[in-house]
Amino acid sequence: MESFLQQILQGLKLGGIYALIALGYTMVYGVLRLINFAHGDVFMLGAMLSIYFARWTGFGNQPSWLGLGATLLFAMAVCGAIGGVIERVAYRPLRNAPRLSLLIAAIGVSLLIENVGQLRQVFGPTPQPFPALIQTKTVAQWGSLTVSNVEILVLLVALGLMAGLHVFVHHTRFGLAMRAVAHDHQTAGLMGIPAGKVIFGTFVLGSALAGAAGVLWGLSYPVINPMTGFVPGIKAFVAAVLGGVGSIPGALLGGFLIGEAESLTAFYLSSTYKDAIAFVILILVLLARPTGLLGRKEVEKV
Amino acid sequence: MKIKEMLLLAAAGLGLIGCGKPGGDANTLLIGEYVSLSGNTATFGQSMRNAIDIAVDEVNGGGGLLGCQIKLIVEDDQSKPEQAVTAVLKLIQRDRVTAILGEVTSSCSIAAAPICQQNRIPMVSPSSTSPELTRKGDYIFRTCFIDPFQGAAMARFASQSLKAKTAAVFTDRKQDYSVGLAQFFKQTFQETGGKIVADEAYQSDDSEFRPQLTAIRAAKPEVIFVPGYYTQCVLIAKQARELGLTQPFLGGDGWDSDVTLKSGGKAVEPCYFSNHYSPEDPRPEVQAFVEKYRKRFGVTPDALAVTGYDGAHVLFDAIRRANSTDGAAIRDALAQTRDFKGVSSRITIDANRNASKELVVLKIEDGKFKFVESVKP
Amino acid sequence: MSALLEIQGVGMEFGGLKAVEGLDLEVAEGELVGLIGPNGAGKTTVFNVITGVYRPTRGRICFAGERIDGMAPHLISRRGIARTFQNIRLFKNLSALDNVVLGFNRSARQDVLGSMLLTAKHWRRQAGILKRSHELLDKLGLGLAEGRSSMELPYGEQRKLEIARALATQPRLLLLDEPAAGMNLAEKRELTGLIERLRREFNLTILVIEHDMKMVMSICPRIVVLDHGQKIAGGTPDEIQRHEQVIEAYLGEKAPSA
Amino acid sequence: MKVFWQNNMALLVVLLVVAAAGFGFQRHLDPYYYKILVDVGIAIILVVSLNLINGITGQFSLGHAGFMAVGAYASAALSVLAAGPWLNGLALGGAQKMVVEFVALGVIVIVGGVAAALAGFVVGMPALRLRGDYLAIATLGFGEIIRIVFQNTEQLGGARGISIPPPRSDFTGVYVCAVLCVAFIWRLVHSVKGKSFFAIREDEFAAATVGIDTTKYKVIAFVLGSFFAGVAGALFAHSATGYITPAQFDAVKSIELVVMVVLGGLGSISGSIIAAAALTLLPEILRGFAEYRLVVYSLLLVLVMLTRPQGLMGMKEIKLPWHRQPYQHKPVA
Repeated sequence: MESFLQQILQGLKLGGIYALIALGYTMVYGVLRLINFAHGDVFMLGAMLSIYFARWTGFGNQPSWLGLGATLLFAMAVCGAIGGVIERVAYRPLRNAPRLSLLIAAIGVSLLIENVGQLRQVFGPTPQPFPALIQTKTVAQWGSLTVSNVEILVLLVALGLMAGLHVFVHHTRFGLAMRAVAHDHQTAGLMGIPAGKVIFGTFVLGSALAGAAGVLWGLSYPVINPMTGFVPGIKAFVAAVLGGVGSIPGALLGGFLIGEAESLTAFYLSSTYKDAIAFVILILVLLARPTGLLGRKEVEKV
Repeated sequence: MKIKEMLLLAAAGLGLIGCGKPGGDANTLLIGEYVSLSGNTATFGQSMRNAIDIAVDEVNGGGGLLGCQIKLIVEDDQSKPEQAVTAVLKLIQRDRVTAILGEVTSSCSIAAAPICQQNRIPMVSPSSTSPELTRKGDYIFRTCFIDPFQGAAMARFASQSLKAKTAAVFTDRKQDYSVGLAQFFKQTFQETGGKIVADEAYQSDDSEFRPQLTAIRAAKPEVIFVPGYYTQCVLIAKQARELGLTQPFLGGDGWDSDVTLKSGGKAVEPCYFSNHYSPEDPRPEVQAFVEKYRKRFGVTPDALAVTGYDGAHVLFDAIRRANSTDGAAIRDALAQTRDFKGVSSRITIDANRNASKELVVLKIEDGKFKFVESVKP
Repeated sequence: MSALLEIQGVGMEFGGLKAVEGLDLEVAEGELVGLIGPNGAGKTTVFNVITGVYRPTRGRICFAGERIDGMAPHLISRRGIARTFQNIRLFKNLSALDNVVLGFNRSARQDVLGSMLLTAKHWRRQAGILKRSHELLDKLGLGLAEGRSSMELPYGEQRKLEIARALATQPRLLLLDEPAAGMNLAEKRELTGLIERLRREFNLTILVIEHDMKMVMSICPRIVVLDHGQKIAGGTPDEIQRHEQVIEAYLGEKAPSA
Repeated sequence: MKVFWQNNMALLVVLLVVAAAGFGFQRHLDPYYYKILVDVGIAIILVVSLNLINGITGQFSLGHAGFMAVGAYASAALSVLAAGPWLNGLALGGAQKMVVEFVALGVIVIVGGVAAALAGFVVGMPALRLRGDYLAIATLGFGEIIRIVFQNTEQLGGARGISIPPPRSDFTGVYVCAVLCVAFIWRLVHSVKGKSFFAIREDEFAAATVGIDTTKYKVIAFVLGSFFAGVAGALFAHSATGYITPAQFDAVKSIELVVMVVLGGLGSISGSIIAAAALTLLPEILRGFAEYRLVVYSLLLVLVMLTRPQGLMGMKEIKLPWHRQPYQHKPVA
């Protein structure tokens, strides 16, 4: 029972980070129908640049809440800016191009970030330690079940940001515009909503969340290299699709499900086939619900 | 019309590749190096490349080799075996190198080895530990020990020095290196009367290891053998300590890196791992190299740097003894390498073209790698 | 001899919304029937149910004595029902000829291997289909357009091409969904003539949805009126024009454009 | 019969030219260029076959490397267990050896293709119910599952990879397969019935209402695409080095192939050929940039997409002058 709870807890933490990354995928997908492959790399930049920030400001040497907060804000700001630049430079010119061309541009940007990052003059390929912005402590223990403050923190920050996003999307003018654009590009345009600005804003917002996820990732898995973004990026993408791409609660659900699936299969079924089993589950879910768990069924207009 | 354009394009493409001038002039000796400068194992490739750069500078500073300056030509293989083949073909066919150094990972080395063999160009891999490699032919050498030796040595260390009766094994199923070490560790450990109580696995790209570690915790092993690369080992150690696992870790040379100490902190203690050398070793050649490397690159050389450095020097030494740039002559000289004084240890090339050399067991303690014992081949 | 198409008590619901309710409709072989009604009356849904896009929530549909409700669209097409779409759905990046060739798909019973090896048999079949496609295009006056991609064609020709594609499947029953939408008067007149001609030449039974009342009244001997998913009237143009409920239904929306 | 020969004459001539060129290249071409040419050939098979699925039929598959892996491992198993020892036992020499090895390679390649086609069928039947990005994720998943299974199959070497005995896939072997792959897929999709593949991409529903069994065609595209992926895998496994590991067939490889398809132009077979060649050659051409090589590569990729969003060829094809047209359009007046 304790092991079971332990796995659930791990799954929640991992799932929370996946969900934060998946939100960026799903929001961008909503407004642009684009799988933004570079999203995982923006996430990596969030973690990587935080290392340099903490080193430069000295927050890395002395664990403090201030340092953590400042780093988190820094990562969100910087990643938001990066996301905005990527949208302007690489995606906007392709607004009316076929969807798959946009996808390839995204893959190109992703490769570019990874390859530039691996240069000796930039980050270099060697993994870098993520500073201990807060001291890891066990805050609760029941038998063999341990809960650390990092786990609680990651979960709280992830949930907090998601709640914030929810409020933002449902109670601000920008959020309304975002939903309108996601619902129907052209009609939104006709109603005087500046689709271009909304898409730009969505990128900034999604990338900022990826930046935050990067910091949380760094706190939990404190070794970062330029390739760090690829696998969590793919997993979050899978989570977004599983939940129903385009749906914000779906990204949340998908993120937690992938986290739990990984955690529980590794423990109960087989660590050798863990990823294979996770994918089998995913495929079975998709076959039962071909548009993801909370995805809107697109009714064919005839 | 369109076809003409296409052909022109293709011709231009091939012409561009054709720019490289084959061969070197009379005063340079061309040595090829293929290594992963990009892709998943770039961090390992970088270490090897750095160290080989030092070795080449040393030789060139000391008057060169056979009266020539060594010119090193480095090609990237993106950590992909099929690209390693292309890189080696380019080195041999376009650049006409005399001999080849590389690769870090066994899969890339094994893929490229037949090319060297066919072209009768000696190849020295500094750090590919899969037994398969040197079976590819008599031009293929390595200057590191192989998986069976390392795995078995750690198993014996566990049962004899640590008196462990039970062990858990945590393997990286995606890495041939890790799978190889795990297999020989398990075999030897069981032969010496030990018991493997947990056998778990992960993949190189993973970051979350707690589920498997929880399973290992339940099996209550006395030691945990983690034959992976430092990129994951650090995370594994940290998460294990968080889960309250206090057992010592055992590992292979993949643990050796500044990253392990910097990122691992207290979590990686105690850990015993097999390695090629100890940075504490007072021998002057060790200290000279460590200092040179630190000065130039700012970090302590890791296992791949040391093996890279030794591999390069073993090759240069063989060329000197062969007194020729002929492939067969260098091959024979390489095969006759006896008691070469390397940084790692004395290196002797055995009949199977593998290095017979000492292995050291290091312990991580107080943020440092401490020498524990050495194991003779 | 029973009717070619029999619709009995068909209902179609989308999550509580009743698009079509308890519809009965019979179309006899050789008939030309008009289906009219205000926007949102469920006319296109009827077409979708007949062609297998949706499986009706209740009721049954028989075609030539065989039940077809719930059958896959391509199987229904092969039994002899073809259609056009309200918003033209041609294969945009394919040439006009290819669009028609695809209609002949069913008759080309060749295998994958034959086309890869270009066997003589395959080559002959292919030539046969091409010949018939050329002829069909000529018949609809599209002969000169065949090499152009269908999205480059003028609007009126796209409409005709869609009909040509439907005819290529050699249907017994043709469903036309607002064939005159967006056409000018001259084009409409031409279309009217074309429908009449094709009906005779191909021995067709036709069910047509059309908003242009004048046109419907002039070509359809029998008209069925739908409103809110239910059939509210049926009869000759004269009867329909006088039917109170019909006038009411249309006044609720807008006066019929006649 | 006469028509059959007329139709296939050009193809036969091309195959003979390929064989002759292969013979010549093996003796006189720099092995480095030779290897790159062979790589290009394998890439052509992979990209053209993926284009059949992704570009022509419009089904977004991200699992092509998985089917390549099935072909590679099935052929490897055959070679290691049966073909290799048998050829070794024959102890042939000279021309005889060449012919026997060529035939053996043919058999091995077909086995690889059939194994992958079977896998494609098993995967395709359920997965093709999914659309768009959902299908992409499902195929990505299948690809990864296949890789993980091979990674854990010790009999096939597991993560440590497997060495494969001759026969070797040389220029002739690879290009015979590439020419046949291109010819077959071209003929299929440009035949009367094969237009159905394009129709499904353009408008799946309209296609069904003109009587096209869309499921059947999607499965045919998937199975045939997988078959050629398997052929490419078998050729890859038997290339000069004769050594494969499961890690070579990961998701990154699948993504690489999708990039080539889109870059060439969705639906354009000649575009796929150009893109396969260009993106295989590019990293070699860029060797002069040393460690900046892949930076330049990814930069070029983004720039090409920005300047040519339709891909290099869009939907257009380069038609060979001697191409025998099954289609005769009347000239536009």
